[in-house]
Amino acid sequence: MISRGRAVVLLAGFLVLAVVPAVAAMLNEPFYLDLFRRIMIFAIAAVSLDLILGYGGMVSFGHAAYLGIGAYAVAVPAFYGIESGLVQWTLAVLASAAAALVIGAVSLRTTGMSFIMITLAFAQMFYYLGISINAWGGDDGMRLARRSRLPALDLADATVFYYVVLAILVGLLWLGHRLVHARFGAVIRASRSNETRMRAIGFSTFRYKLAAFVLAGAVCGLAGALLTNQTDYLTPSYMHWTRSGEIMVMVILGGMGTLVGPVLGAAAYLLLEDVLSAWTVHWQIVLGPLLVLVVLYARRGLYGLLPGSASRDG
Amino acid sequence: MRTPRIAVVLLLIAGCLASQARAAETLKIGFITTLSGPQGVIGKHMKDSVELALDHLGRKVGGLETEVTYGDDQAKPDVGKQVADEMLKKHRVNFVAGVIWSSVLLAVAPTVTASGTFMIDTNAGAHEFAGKQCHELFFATSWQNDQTPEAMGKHMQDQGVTDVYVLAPNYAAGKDMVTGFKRFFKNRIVDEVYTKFGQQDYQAEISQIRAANPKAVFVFYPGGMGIQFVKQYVQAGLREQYPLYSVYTVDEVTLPALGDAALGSWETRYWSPDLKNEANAKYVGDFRKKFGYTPSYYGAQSYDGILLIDSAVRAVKGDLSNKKGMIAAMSRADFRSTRGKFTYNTNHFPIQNFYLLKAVKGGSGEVEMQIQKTVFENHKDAYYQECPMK
Amino acid sequence: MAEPLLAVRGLCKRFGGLVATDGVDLDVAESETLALIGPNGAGKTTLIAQLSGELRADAGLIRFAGEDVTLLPAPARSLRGIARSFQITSIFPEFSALDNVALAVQAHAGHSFRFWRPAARERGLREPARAALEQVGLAARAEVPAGALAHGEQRQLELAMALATRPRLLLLDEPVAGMGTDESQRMVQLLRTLRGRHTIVLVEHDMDAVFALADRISVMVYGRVIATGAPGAIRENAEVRRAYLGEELPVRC
Amino acid sequence: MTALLVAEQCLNGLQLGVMLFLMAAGLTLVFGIMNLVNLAHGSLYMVGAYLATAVFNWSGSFLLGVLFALPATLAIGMLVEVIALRRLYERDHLDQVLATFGLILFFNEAVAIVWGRTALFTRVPSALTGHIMVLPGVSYPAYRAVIILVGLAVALVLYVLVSRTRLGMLIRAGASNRTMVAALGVNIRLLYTLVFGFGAALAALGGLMAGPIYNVQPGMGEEILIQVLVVIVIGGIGSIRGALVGAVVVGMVDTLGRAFLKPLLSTTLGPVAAQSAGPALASMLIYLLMAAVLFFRPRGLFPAVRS
Repeated sequence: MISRGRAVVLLAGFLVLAVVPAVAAMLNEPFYLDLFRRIMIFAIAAVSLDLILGYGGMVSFGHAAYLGIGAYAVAVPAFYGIESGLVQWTLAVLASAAAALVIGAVSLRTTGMSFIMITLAFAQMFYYLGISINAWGGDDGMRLARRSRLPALDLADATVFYYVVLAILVGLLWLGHRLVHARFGAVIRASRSNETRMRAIGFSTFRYKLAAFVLAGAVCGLAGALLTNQTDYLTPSYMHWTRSGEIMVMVILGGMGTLVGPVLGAAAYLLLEDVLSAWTVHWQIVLGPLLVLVVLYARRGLYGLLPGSASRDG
Repeated sequence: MRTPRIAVVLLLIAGCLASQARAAETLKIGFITTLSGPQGVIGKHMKDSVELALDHLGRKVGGLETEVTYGDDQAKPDVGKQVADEMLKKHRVNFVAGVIWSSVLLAVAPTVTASGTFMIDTNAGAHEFAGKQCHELFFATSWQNDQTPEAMGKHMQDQGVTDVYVLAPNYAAGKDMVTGFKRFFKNRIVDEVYTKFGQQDYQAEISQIRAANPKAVFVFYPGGMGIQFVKQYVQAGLREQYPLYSVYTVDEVTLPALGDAALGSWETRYWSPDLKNEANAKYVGDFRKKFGYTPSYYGAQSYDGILLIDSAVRAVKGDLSNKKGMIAAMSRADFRSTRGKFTYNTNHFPIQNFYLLKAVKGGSGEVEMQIQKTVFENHKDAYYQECPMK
Repeated sequence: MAEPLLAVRGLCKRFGGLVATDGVDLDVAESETLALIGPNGAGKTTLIAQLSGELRADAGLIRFAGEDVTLLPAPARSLRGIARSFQITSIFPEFSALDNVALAVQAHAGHSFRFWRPAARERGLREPARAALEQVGLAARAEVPAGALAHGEQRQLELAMALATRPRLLLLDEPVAGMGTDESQRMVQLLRTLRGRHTIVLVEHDMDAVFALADRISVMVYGRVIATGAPGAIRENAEVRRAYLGEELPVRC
Repeated sequence: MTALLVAEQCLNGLQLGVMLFLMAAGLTLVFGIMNLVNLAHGSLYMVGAYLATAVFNWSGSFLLGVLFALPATLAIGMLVEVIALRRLYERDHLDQVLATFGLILFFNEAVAIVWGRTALFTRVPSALTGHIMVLPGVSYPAYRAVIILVGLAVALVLYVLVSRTRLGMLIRAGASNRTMVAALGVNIRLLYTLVFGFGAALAALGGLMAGPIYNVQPGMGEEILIQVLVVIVIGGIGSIRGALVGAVVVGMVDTLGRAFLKPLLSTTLGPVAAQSAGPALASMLIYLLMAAVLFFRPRGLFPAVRS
């Protein structure tokens, strides 16, 4: 079902990511290991957003809230001495899922601009909550003394942590591919195309869209847990609305309604940020018009530029 | 419609290949501050001061060929951490300096010191690093956050001021400031109000102040918040009724935007452009000549940071591997600091004087801060006992 | 007469000042084909929308197979066997014709919280979908994206999606609208094969189709059913002629 | 909690509401008519503030600043519409959000390059620095009273323009069925450019009124943008009346929340809990308000009818 061209692109992408640690070690440039791990972590968050944004047509402008909840789910237990990764990451997934359930239940009653704004509002509420809780560092945030402790995997070792994140990303892409083509994915995609018709043929679409919303929140919570381990630090600013904007930019820049697109978008956005800010302090004056150009001309995002990406359901 | 697409892809590839050329034995300093966004103005003050320090040292710090790499943390802790990683692992700097915000410092400093690199903190005075998390490679050329409000608290206590109305933004630094203030101010506080971080309109709070009718008002509103609060405070006619005492609110960064609205405001600091000492006169004079605006304490601290590094490298005659020697040299703080003579406490935070300043009409018709009197002589921060280093 | 499959009593729907459905009473017997005709803006489509659950009636009662479904939302009514086609074609343009119909089958084949097996490989969905396409004569166009189908083919696809849910009651909203003569004849031919196997409520302007298919005809004008009866009686009914065919109106100038 | 204080705080709430309305009007007009989500509306607010302040500081006359800033921002708005936004009308909100997000980045940096990152010096025009006795014992800054008057005047002008004039009729027709209006021979492209320019001028008016009391520095638009988006969503997107009501409601709730929430909480939760919960709750108040309104009225209080 996957066209030959796209299979090549996928394989090439995987190889590039898989070989980065070795190249970084060879060039004695450990910095690139951290940079690409950060890209992969944001790629996981972007893919989770694309599930509801690209496939489901739900324009959530508050997806960074789950990034923050996942981050807190690692840093707070660690603060109280619970350093087991299994406990923290499960808590991250469950807490974000619970939050997404509440936010989704209210937000999915609205559509269009109201949906965009209400999701943004909920994320801002979590942001202000985070700032005002002094016990957990408030706006200054909190240091993560030790990274999540996983059985047999020492995350303090940058390369081990890198491959853990790579494994999660690849697993997510594979599971995402299965999901998107299974019955559940078909309902989500069709609901985006024509919700009235879906209801007329017998689907109560609300429960499926809410399920997708919760699923996306949970996966983004996991990305939040990884992000705290990546930066060894927790800050409520992970939940600020501009962060939600950045994740949306990654999805759209990469190519909505595809699984690989957001990964490309995350890589492009973060590399551009790193490269451009090295060139000039006013790097945003380049990034701004670039985003406008992408929206106007590269309609299907960077993914649309790649060979073999003709098949829409990427 | 082909060309724009190709441009996007090429830009991406170019990004991946940018790498750093290897340099001969040079002293490499990584300076992290906020250069973009609204707070970028503070970063500019710091960057200009570092450049001036390099000029005064003939571009050779500690007698070595020097390479300063500036990093923009965008006032975000995780971006700051990534910039620090890039400096440590890619540029392999010997010193990391700068950092404005406590949240960025909390994310960056542990990684820097853990990698065996010096952290020269030229602003954020987070109490964690003065206390439990102090480190032999960590030196601050600014102050510990609480010291400045402590000085204001002491001054107002000495003046017998009472019935004070206290306002600050609802975030960690805001609460630190009020804690520090109350460490020395024991009289009656009418009310303690925390406002939304980044709030623009303070008319509601101003009406509450007028209703409470206090004897004085103490506030902490840095940057843009300070400009808005002070302007609206004066526009509401409160300046005449209730004297305004503040910390980190009326300074050389906000004065250009405040103008006459700042007249009559009281601040406390360890430094001021009119501080009488030879090093400061040279720094402020040359700064005004080169950049055309008055430097702020953000700048003075960064200038001192470079001189501190210079004194350390010179003491070990350029042997950058001799960290113990450099630590000992820096602990003596024997360089001509813009704040005059000072000594380091055991937690590598300065022990220094604090002065009362007032915003007055300067000779040039501009409003400027002038020292009125000394509040503290050789004042120590309140956390150094918690620091294991002795 | 046995209990009608569909019984509508006093149905009202108002949009601000406009009364779209003004106290409609209607009975449709099992496996009967009732045609609903009336001038544009008579409220036919609004009635269909209320029967299918897309719109909630302001007042009145709808009983289907003995159950009061007035307050049930559209999906619940579909699951109870009420299927509809839309006056303005409403399909899934990005999906292939086969996928469109397979979705209709999927809606009635258990819950869709299945995350693993590709839906395209579930024989339980594809085969009934292919059969429905076969039934409406679109088998050859199965893999074509629905958006790329001709207008007539899209109307056939709508019918296939309705049939794929194996409905007891079919609400067809102008199935031959916008079709050429031979196309509409083929569609009428197709609809004739459904008579007796499903109860059909047919909204249509094409009188040939109406008189070819309808067991009974109801005439709606300004939101009210003014007459119901056998096709011959309706054709002769004076009131219908005046309100609808307009022959009697004196021409003044 | 004297009645006088409550009255004064209500006046403050009204003033904040009117300030929010000045910006919300332009945004909801553009959104209602062209179905365009324009996040860069905050940037036009900033450009207006900068131009007016620069001319005011240079010439010494606030009026000259206003007379220069409004037409200049109108022109900039129309230019932006023709270059970037004109192709976005058919696109969904997501593309519009991303494109205008890009414009925000562009405008913030451009302003930083031209005027630097330091906040511009601004002051209240000398004629309006005084106070007026609005109520016995309640003196109110004259400049803020002028803001209220200007805001209400703009509301009146907009109401008359949109509902009483031919241009207004065209605007409303365009909002409900764009293709039909175009089919009737109206040069819809020109109408949109004009409406967008008019929206930009409204944003500029908001910006130059805010200049003297708020901060004129890069990024000032985004700080108020979020509150304004909350206003137009509560009021009902596309409706001027909704924008006015939404603005006053948000202004009141935010102001009264900041003033009286802590004292009220301390009566129930006790002073210590109120001290920590109060401020956090106050900053979340308008978001809670919006969630509540949308829960009961998913399309806002006065939803503009759209085809």
